[in-house]
Amino acid sequence: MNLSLLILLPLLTAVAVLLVRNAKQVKVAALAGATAQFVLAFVLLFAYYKERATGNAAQMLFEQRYNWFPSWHISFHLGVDGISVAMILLTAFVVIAGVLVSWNVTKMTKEFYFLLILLSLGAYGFFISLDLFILFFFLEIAVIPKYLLIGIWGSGKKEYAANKLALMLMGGSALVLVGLLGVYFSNSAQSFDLLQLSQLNIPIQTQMICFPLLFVGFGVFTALFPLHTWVPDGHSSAPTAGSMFLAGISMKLGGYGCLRVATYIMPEGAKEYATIIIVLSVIAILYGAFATMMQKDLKYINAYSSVSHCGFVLLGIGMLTKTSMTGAVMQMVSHGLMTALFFAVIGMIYERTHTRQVSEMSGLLKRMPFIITVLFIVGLCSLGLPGLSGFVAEMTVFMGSWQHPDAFRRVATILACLSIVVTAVYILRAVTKTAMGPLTAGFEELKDATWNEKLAALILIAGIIAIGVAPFWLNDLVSPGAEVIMQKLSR
Amino acid sequence: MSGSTVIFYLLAALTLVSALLAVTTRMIFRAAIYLLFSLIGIAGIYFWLQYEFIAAVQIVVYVGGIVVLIIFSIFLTQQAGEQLSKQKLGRQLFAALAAFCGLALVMLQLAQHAFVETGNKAIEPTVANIGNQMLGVDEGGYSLPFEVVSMLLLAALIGCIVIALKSKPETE
Amino acid sequence: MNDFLTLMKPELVITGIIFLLLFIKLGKGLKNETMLLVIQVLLLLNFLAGFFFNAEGTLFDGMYLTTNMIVLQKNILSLGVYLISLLFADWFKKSEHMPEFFMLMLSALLGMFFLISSGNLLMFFLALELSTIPVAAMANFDLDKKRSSEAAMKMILSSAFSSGILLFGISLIYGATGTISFAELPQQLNGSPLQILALIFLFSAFAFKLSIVPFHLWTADVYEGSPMAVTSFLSVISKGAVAFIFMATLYKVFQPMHAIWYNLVMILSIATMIIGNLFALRQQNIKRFLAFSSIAQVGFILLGISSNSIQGTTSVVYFILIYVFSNLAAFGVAAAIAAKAGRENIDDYKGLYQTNPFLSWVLALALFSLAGIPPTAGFFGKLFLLTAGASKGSYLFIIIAALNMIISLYYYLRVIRSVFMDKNDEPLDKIKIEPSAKLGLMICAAGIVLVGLLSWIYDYIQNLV
Amino acid sequence: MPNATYIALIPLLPLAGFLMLGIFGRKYFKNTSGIIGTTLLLVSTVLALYTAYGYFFEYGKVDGIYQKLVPLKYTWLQFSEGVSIDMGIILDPISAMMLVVVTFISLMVHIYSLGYMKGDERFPVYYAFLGLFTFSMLGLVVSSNIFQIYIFWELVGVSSFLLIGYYYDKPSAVAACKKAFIVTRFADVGFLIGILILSFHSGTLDFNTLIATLTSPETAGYKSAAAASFIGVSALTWGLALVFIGGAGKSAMFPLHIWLPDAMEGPTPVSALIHAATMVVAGVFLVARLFPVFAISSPNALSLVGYVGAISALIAALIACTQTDIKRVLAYSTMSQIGYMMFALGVSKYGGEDGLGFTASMFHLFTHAMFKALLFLGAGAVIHYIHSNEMKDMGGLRKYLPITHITFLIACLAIAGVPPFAGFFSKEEILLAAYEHNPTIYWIALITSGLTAFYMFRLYFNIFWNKEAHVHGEHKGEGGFAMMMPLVLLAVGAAVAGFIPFGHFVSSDGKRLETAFHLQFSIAPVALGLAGIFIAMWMYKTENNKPDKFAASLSGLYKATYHKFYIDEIYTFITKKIIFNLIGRPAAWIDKNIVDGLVNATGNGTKDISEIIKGFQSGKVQQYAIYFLVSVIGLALLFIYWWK
Amino acid sequence: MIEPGLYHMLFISTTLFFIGVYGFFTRRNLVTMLMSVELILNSVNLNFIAFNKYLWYDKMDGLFFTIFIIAIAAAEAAVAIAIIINLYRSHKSIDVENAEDLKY
Repeated sequence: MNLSLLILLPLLTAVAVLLVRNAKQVKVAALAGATAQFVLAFVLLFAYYKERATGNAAQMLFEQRYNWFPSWHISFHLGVDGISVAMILLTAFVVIAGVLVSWNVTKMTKEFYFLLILLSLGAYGFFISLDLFILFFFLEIAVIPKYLLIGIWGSGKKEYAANKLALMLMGGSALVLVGLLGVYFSNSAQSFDLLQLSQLNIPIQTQMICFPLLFVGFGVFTALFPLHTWVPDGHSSAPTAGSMFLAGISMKLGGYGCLRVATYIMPEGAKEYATIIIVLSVIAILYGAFATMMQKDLKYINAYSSVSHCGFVLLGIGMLTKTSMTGAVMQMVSHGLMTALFFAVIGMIYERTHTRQVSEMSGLLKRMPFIITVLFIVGLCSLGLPGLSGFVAEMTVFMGSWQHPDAFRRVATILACLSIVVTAVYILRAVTKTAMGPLTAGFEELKDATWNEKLAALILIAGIIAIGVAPFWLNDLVSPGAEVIMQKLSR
Repeated sequence: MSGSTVIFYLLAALTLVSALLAVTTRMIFRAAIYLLFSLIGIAGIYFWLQYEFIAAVQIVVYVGGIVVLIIFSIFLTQQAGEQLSKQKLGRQLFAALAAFCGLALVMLQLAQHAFVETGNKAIEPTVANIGNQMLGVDEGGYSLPFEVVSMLLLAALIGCIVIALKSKPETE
Repeated sequence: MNDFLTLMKPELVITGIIFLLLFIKLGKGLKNETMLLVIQVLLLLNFLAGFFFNAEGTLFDGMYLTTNMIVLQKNILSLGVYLISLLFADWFKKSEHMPEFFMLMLSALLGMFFLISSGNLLMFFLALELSTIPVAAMANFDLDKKRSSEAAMKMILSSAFSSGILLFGISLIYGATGTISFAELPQQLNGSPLQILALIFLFSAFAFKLSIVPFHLWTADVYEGSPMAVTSFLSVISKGAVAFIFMATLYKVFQPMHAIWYNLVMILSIATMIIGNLFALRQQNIKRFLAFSSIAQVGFILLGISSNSIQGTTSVVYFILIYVFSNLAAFGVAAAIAAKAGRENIDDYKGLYQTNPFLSWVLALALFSLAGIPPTAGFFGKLFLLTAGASKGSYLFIIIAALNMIISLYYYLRVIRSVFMDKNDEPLDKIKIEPSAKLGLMICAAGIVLVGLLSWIYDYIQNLV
Repeated sequence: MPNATYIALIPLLPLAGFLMLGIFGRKYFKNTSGIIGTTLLLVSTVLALYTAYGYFFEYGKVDGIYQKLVPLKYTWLQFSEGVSIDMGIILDPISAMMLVVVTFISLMVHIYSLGYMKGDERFPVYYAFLGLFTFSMLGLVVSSNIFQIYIFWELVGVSSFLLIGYYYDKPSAVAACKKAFIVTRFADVGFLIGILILSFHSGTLDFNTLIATLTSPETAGYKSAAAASFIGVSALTWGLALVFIGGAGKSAMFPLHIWLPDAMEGPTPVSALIHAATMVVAGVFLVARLFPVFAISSPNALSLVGYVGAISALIAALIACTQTDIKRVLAYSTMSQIGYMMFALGVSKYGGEDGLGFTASMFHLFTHAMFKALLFLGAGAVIHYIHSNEMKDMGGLRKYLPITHITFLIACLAIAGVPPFAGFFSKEEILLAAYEHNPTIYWIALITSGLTAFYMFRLYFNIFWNKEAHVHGEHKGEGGFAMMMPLVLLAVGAAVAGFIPFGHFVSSDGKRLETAFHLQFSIAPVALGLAGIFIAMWMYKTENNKPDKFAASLSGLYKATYHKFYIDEIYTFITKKIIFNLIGRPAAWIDKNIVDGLVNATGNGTKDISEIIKGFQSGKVQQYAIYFLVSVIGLALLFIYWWK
Repeated sequence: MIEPGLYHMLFISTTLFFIGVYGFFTRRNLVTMLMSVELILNSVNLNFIAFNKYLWYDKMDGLFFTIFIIAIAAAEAAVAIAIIINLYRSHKSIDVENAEDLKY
């Protein structure tokens, strides 16, 4: 398996999108690219299994390395472990679904798809980079497309939201950059290479400075309290596919970075700051949930709930146990799929009703059973129903968190557990109000989902259920990666 | 106290006082004349220092060239008798303060610095020496700067011609 | 004599072109279009000539020196000038004094070549003046525009004042050390207070030319008032040249006072970024906007310079190469719009994408590159500057610098927003771009994309240091 | 060992039904979905009976003790060494019993619904949901792993939610389903934390291992669980108490019962299945599942179970006396009966004769399932006929609904504890167990038992006697074979189930438990029951004003019970005033104004600074020069004097 | 009175320099500002000559510097005056404060 393909394919797709003539061809090209990438992600998964089955116990598989800027010791170093594979699968799912739900975009179609593909390129690259420089490179590549997607195709306070998003994310990546530079200069090898860095012991003084920089920097991406405020505005202003990509992929970049970069190469720093991380993530979980409860706009509801859900990712990382970190990754995958689906559904509803205010909709189940069923599924997934992915991830985080016998972490875990009630409250309020009750006047003629929407939803649901019903494969994929981090931590 | 000392002090006084007047008088033409005196005073100091060549250049270029240029430009742009508009007092005070602080700082540093001098044999700044070195291409030769300055003068010439010679008057 | 020809080849070629133009002008003269074409070809040849028959060595008793690095720097400047001749074709064609303009510009370029190659303070000073005075005259080339003459006035007076300060500093150095030769100065410098004072006087002149805060105040006014070609020459070529010599001076001549100038550079670098960014935030005029943004860029260049290392030199040269492409692209687009629509206001760019996608994309690329967004080259350039600066290990400065990137992003995005997002009922018409300007923009765009991704360029530069 | 495959089929068949009908029902099985669902469940039921038979009579017993067999175990999610969620099947007396109960009642409801739900436009969806519920409930009862039970616990909750909200365009149904879900969810958090505590100390999630660890004092897990304490209570007790909270939520124990009466908004067969016979006893089942741990290691937690059960039994009975919606009366009666089961567990001990409470509880669970399902289905028939839930719209229906009438009467007698109906035997054992171990609870139980008889017959008389029926419109009679057959079958069950020697099969330690019949002991409850019945007959048999007078004479108490002791209002206060207004609103406000405000302030502040400093760029070239000089001087001073 | 020496020269030149600076700061007329610049350049010239005379008399660096400065001054003055004249044409004034359109 040649990992460069994962980058080349989106690149080719992007070029193809630029070159073809009309909107129809653009869509077809984008869909073809996304599908190919989807297939590729599965090829990667099975190649990974096969490689592991043959007894290859290397930490990273399919490594590739090209010297890029030798004078800075920067190499184009790619490789995957289970965690990366999981994230790539997630990306592939969200991308293909995003491409599908955007079928009706008529305004500047070519540009729209180009940016979508570019964004996915950034994500793919990010997840397979083993060199922190190119990791950062891909991280930043993924920012501007978001800005444009929101700014051009968004709705509401789109310019404000786009600006806020771009600036906060760039602020986060600026902190990441400083942290990376600190790490770079602290090691004698002056290396950006993740594997090399993981072998070194970075001085504790450096860790004390660079860990928070990296963690907060990546944390901004994944809605670390109190730097989460771009999330609600950004998500709710973005076009459907934009929200899907934002919440489904982009927020995961941060979580992945927190885990793979910050925690992995600076475990002592992580230990030192664990308390703060836990406090912040518990605040994010509860506070996000309570804030969600007060929202009236479906997109805001999902956006705030993303804050809450991503809190679990950070909690899992902050708890620093193998199980909790596995849970964090699972939560990323799960939340990615779920929230993408949620946004997709909201988009479908909005396209038909032209409102996202919960109070202005009621009884939609009658007119669009498919869409509302999907809404139910995603809502149930969000509130952690077993059989769907959210449950598995959250429980893994809880179980992992509980492995610490100290009272502080216990209390934190209990508080986090309490959020599942609040989640139930807001999800049910939103879903039941929208779906059930008497049908709002004027909505009698609404149509149910079209083929592309159905396909998109089904793909994501398949992912959600695949994790929810059979979490072991994901667990087996992810936990060796977490194990490696734990080993480094306990060394 | 020798006569040359007296002359020096006189020259210094002439230079500084007329410089000060040049920047304070409100009659523009007088300002030009005070500038002229100040430049002549400096030329005098060069003479006093026995740098006759420089003194001559000073007289020729400055007095004969630049000041004349300035006076021409005054004539071109202003009635000679017109009083100059006054600067705001605040600005004047602030400028004076800034200039004085600068003066104090620089003077203090100069006074505190122990200058060393070379022990080598002195070169007489005769015209012959200067000329040889000015156009020399080997060690210590200044022909390259000379050429650079010539290019600069050419460029300045072109620039002046384009800017100051308006070929077509505006038709409006 | 052969030495003389090869070592001074760049200057000789430029001089040759100047005189050629002078003769053409003094002779029958040519039609503007033809003349421009001739000039473009000549400048291209000049640029290409820069790659051949190069040598390292000194001339005139060390007054003139050249190395492969210096040759590269000159090539970068030549490239910039060539691009300017392409990008502003529209304005050139209309200009009555086009040959004179190029004569002046080439004189200034000649000054810059001498500046980079200068081996003592006298040559340095003369070259600096040669690179300044013609530009002041050029700034006045929009003869019937009030703003143009105001800009020229501000430039000539400010630079005269700055020259005065510079000369006073040089005289103090001369008094304190007895030499004006770069080769001999380091042995004489010991960091005494007077030398520090002299250094700061000298530094202020560099700072003035580079638009380092707080010596930057002339920049925006002059940029705004001058013709676009002059603005871009000032902001790209002139700045690049001074940055090169500034770096060389600090690294070679003032190395004994490194501890002092490091702090100086650091403080001013931060100040420059912050002030440049804060001012750029609220600009409406695209030229003024680019002026302040280029001030902020200088802050980053200073960060690279502060590293006092091979990496620092490399990253500065690399960045300036990128900066040439990015900034010229931005100015080129602005000029194309200004020439056809007469608008320089950012608000006028609203809805530009609807009618002029090519210009919009080039502008977006340029601005992203200036903002340091991957995959444009600006990302690499800025990142390497930061990395070089970070090698000295001051987190605070690096964090401030990094945060400044965000402020800068904000205002670059503001332009992007105007171009791509804002609705406009009366967008600019479809603009017909001069073929040569289009060529220039395409070269710039290619440069913006490729210089970063092709890492051998960086290595090539590093091998020259 | 039994063949795991067909046991697995028992829950999987309904799941298959759910998937098939849920996905394709609308298109392909519009009319046949009921048949499909019922057939699948029939197979399940047969398999369940076969399994139970096999377990009880063939392979379950080893050396006279019923074993906890685990014929199937599949690691589903491995958390850490030893701690994993396994999907498995445990076969022990209670799960075997529950398999039968669940499949049987579910089958009855499936059949009944064929008639009851006929013509509903979402017929396939209804059967799909029923399938989902049955799957979840069956999965719950066979869970071999505490996390597995939690998983199915949640699934049961959601299917309950879906079914309560089945009439989704009715706002009250929507509110009810939400309430049911959220309240039980709240309790589930307790369950979850309890699981975390127990699993942490025992180092496992597997029931058998967990019970073994936590009941043997020499294991490290037990020691740590008993040693760790929080507010003076050991971790073990906390864990069990929290698990019980989960159970209490699902079983509608006071004070988490508020969702149950509202849940009656669902279709009546659903109420019969979920909110009477099966799901609501999940809490009892859970405590029973962990009974050894409760009984051996944490008597405190167990007595909590007992008292909560007793209080719930009493309060529910009181409230039931005043309600006028027949389904609500039944709901409160359900709550009351589950209270019985709970406190029966609470007063029990582990093993031997002292384990009578356990057996009695399970027995009551079993019999209750029969007669309560019957009651609901009967009520369903009534509602089907009269199109109202309110007592005031009913009366004198015995002539119109004869089969319903008879079966309903049997059920009433059974629940009232009149011999020889099923309820009599199970209740008798419960009272006996309570009498032996906890007199307080015994007295509460006794009073409750009288009340039970009273409100049940109040219901009975109000429906079938009292005033003359004024039936309007056309009616097709009792609803046909599909509806009547389950009634009859269940009536038979309610009548004869009491004769099963339950202790032989189900006991706390798996050994055979002989349950003797004590005549002298049963006099009191039976007498009380009969008294209740007669009072009810006296008050409600014919239309009169006695109830009103009676209510007036007890105005305070009557009002309080009529308003269900204002518990709903208290909840509303807590959620609306405290959660929403004191937490939610401020959180949203803080987010918008403070957190986001700071972010925006940073941006605006930058712009403001930019505006403030614009004066430096004054356009005056002389001022520029002054700044130039001042900067030079300043830097010189800085570097000459200060920053050496 | 003391025999004049290096410090006297430096005193004169420095004072002259700052007089010029003061004039540059306060004069509103562009031509007079230019005159101030000339004073500044002259003070620098004096500095070079003084250093050359009293300290570094073995070479003529200072002297040559002075010569070139004078040349530059001439060129600069020429260009400046050309610009001023042009400005006068467009602004009808050579008051520096009348040419302040470009700001902020």
